[in-house]
Amino acid sequence: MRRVYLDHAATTPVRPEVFEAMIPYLTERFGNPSSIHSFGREARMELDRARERTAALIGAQPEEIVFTGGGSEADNHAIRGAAMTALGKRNHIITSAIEHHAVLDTVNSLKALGFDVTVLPVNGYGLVDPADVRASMTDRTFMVSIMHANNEVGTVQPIREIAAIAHERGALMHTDAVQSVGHLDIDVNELGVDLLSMAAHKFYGPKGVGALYIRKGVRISPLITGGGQERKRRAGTENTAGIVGMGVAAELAMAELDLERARETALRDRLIAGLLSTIPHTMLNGHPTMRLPNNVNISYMYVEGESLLLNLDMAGIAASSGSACTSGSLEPSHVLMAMGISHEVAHGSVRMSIGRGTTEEDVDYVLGVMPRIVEKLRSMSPTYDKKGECCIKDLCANPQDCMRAGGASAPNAPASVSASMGQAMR
Amino acid sequence: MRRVYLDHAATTPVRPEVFEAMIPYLTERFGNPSSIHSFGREARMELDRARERTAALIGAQPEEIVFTGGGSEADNHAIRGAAMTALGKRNHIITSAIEHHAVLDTVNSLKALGFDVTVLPVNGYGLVDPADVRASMTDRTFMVSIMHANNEVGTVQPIREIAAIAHERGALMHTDAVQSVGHLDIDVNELGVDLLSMAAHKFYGPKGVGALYIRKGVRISPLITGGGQERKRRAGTENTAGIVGMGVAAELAMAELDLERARETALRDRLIAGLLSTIPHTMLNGHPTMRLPNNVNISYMYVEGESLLLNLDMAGIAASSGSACTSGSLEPSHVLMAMGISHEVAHGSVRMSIGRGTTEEDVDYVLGVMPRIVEKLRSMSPTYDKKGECCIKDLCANPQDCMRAGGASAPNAPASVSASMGQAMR
Amino acid sequence: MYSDKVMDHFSNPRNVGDLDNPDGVGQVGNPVCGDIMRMAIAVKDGVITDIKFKTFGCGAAIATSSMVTELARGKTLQEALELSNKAVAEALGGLPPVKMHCSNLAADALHLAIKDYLERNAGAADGAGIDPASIKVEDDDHHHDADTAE
Amino acid sequence: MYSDKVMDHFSNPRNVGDLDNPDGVGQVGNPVCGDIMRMAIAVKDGVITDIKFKTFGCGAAIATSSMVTELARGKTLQEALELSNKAVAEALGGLPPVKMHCSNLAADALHLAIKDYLERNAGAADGAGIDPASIKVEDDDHHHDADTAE
Ligand SMILES: Cc1ncc(COP(=O)(O)O)c(C=O)c1O
Ligand SMILES: Cc1ncc(COP(=O)(O)O)c(C=O)c1O
Repeated sequence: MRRVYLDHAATTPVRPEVFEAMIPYLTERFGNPSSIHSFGREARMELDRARERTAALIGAQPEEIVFTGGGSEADNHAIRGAAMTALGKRNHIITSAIEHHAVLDTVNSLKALGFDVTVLPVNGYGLVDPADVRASMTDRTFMVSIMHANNEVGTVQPIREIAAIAHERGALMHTDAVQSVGHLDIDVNELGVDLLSMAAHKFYGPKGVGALYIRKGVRISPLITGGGQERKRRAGTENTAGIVGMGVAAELAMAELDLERARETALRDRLIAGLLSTIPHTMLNGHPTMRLPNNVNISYMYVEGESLLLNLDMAGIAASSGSACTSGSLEPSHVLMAMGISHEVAHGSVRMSIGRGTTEEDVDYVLGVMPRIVEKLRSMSPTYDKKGECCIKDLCANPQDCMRAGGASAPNAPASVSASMGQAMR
Repeated sequence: MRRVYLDHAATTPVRPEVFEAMIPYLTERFGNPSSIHSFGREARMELDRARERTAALIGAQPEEIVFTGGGSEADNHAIRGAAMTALGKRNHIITSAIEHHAVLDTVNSLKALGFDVTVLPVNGYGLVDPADVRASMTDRTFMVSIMHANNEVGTVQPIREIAAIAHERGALMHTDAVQSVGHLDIDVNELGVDLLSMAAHKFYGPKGVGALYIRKGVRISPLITGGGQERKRRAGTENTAGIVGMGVAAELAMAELDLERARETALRDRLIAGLLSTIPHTMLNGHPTMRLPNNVNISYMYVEGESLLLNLDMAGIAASSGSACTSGSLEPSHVLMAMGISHEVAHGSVRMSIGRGTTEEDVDYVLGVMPRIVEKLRSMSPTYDKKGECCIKDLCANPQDCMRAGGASAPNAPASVSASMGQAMR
Repeated sequence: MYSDKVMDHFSNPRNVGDLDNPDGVGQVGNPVCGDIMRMAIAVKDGVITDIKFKTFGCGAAIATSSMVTELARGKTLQEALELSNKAVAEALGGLPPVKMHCSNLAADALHLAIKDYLERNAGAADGAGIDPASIKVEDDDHHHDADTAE
Repeated sequence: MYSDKVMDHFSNPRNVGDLDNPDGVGQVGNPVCGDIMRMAIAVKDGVITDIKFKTFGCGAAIATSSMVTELARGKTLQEALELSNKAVAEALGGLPPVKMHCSNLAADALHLAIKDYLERNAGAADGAGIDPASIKVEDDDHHHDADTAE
């Protein structure tokens, strides 16, 4: 059976070049890079190169890179580290409602230590309004943490503008760029961020390794204390193989970025257009253009996401969904909720994320399979009426407008978080 | 040139079986184990097996194992997690002066949050006195954290006794078993610990992966918050390859433990006896019998550790030292200091740690090389006098006793932390 | 994640659809929580002679719906009322813990269909003396925390 | 970690030992901080004609000691006094940052040996008018924090 992996936002395969580069560090070059003997020195050398390569990918200096055990650790380090350093000085932090849980939960956990938290709303596209950031800033704000690109709907935020606002009042700017590093052109100086999180496994490196960029001169407490590794910013014997892999992945991503971004954007738009035009009662989630080159997130009314995923899986297609059913919680995706999308529509959302290995044939295969799957599930759905009538219209503010087959649906004007379903889909 | 790796306490080579088991998870089985599609499910399966294997090694249940990014993270998680949970209820923690920095620094960092810290002394062997633990316990003590086996001198602590004392007053017992897991028979129920840290790379698994054992029913805050991985106890996409490797390493360690421990103990004692008998002015650091089967830590008077290491390295032998020079700080090993060993003697300490690949020939090679190296450096040393007279005797409390060639030197009676050099070496 | 039996019923669900003139219809769930199940039954001589379902929901919701139709067909109303959600899950070889709550309500939908039938046919001999008021299902607004999953 | 030149001087140190009747001896460091360097010099006509060292310390300490003996031999006292610790490190192709402080004191030991010589031979023509009191070395009890290392 054809297998089409369209879940690159969840994780990417390790590139063969990356795996090759890791092998020596999982076999004969096993030394601890902190050791002064030859086994240690040969491990240290390539670690330094990996730091240079990772830094180069985001326009940073090597000594500004701290390797971590993944994207979540980088987020936790940035937020908790800054909070601990601010303790007794500043006590307010601003973030957004659509952050990854590694940011959102970590920010919220600061409340127990007496910090004040502002969670900004987003509009129907999932965009944070810089004016909201400015309005929330106080002289007690130690950090603004807004993600670069959203992992579910792909919306890319105006980080540069937001960073400038944060700096006006002396706050640090952190951005979770786990989804965008290696996929979008990122320069930390151009963005003006002080802290930036990344994870190797989102750009064809290994899982379990990430990095936090910490701008020269910025002091934050470590999250993991102990040995003096990473210039005392992250204790623990270095994951040499993982770090070496991340370095190679960074170098390759940088070399291929422009071409691959263009290629994926074309596939993305083909997939979006194809799905929206062949399947009625669908809408695109997220911003139509300010979006990751590989993200396709569509809601299929009247069906539930997990059922879609399972059917896709049976057809060899791997995707992911914003349905609560997938996670076992009753609340569907907090991102879609924050964008003002109703529960029932959010339940029917499926994210397909394109990658290096995705071909036009893959996209066409999906376009061939998906309409039948949706139709099959709709035919089983008590909320769907063969005549195409909306059976959940009693739940809609504006049922006539809400379903538009054959075209991207998006808000004309950004809606507030509290927007009703109708508004969000207009 | 012969290469003899005697730094297994720093890190161990990945076993070929472990590397083999990891390969699929660095190549075709790249799925995110949280994904419900087939790519995710095939990654999940082996993760569950790794959890069972890791649990079995320490007599735990699989659901009591939380995988981490290494030993330091496990230590930080145990200590900071328990502290956050105790916040507002209990505010005192007890540890020892010879802990790894991942414990010691983490415990000390709690002071900034208002916690009280007791750092217990050790005797000349590096042993914590359980009576000291009891005397320090209060009803506000939330945790006792004492390491199982010391990484520098190999001394094994009476954890079972200490855990019982901690529990008398309702405190949690944590032990850093990073050095002993896979090398000593460990059963968490026999030891009576609530939390136990381990790191795969110390028993022939990969670097960058470890685990924290959390006894069923014990609730501690996560260190890394975010996604719901590891039953919400450690957020972040799982390092599948690393975890799978750790599981295989655990299984192999368990199968071979008894035989290998006996084999290494014999090599250890051969190396200790050989070094002490052929090189004058030497002393064994740590307990002569309550010690890790692979640890040899000896002080060579009148010479400095880094010089010894570099010369050993030139002879193909990898070891490590407790000298400050190695780390770039002026204070030599806090462990040796806590044992009452003087700066000048601590500077001349070298740790050789045996492993699976170490042979009798390796030991004999070291025994052939080491006397010449020590003699060469002593001949260059202004503190050494050819006639064998102690040239730093003005620094010793009891110069006549302190240097005894040809036999293990150890304290007759445990000395207190403030013991002078003379006492510590008796 | 799902057993083979669940996947079988999910991918080839039995008895999907509506009945033209159902004797009873029951529905549980709501679109907010992501699962809606509707059962339609035909009853003759106190026995369920035909049954169809329509379900909006995850794999477990569809599989339990399909399974309950298989289990209920040919049963007397009394026997059908004794079918529990738990029994349906067991007949499927078990469900993942997170699916035991909101996605495992197919038996409830069946019971509501029987209740509907009994209410419509008050005093019918077919009722076999069952008091429709005695047929209760759990509140379908299950806003408790689901078990943790990995 | 160390340059080839450092490793060369460490593994084949030049001029190790004592002089039988040194004209001057200088020592810096102490065993507590892990580095002691002792320089012995022979002086004739204001020129260092022989020089030997003994050092307890790390690789950098031994290599800088060896290098300073090579640099000083044949130099006038005035020239030798102008040799700085930094110049010695540079002659070795640089030292790791953490080694720049306590392990890089060989020039200081040399200067103290010259001072010793001048004090012993007060008014000697060889002194070339150098006031021994003007020869100062940093306090050798360097208890500042070393630079961070990985
Ligand atoms: C006793 C002890 N605890 C903790 C650690 C930290 O483990 P890791 O370096 O894997 O984080 C080590 C080893 O480095 C150790 O020996
Ligand atoms: C935006 C974003 N932030 C953080 C993370 C966490 O990264 P990791 O799972 O590697 O810890 C992810 C992915 O899981 C992500 O997409």
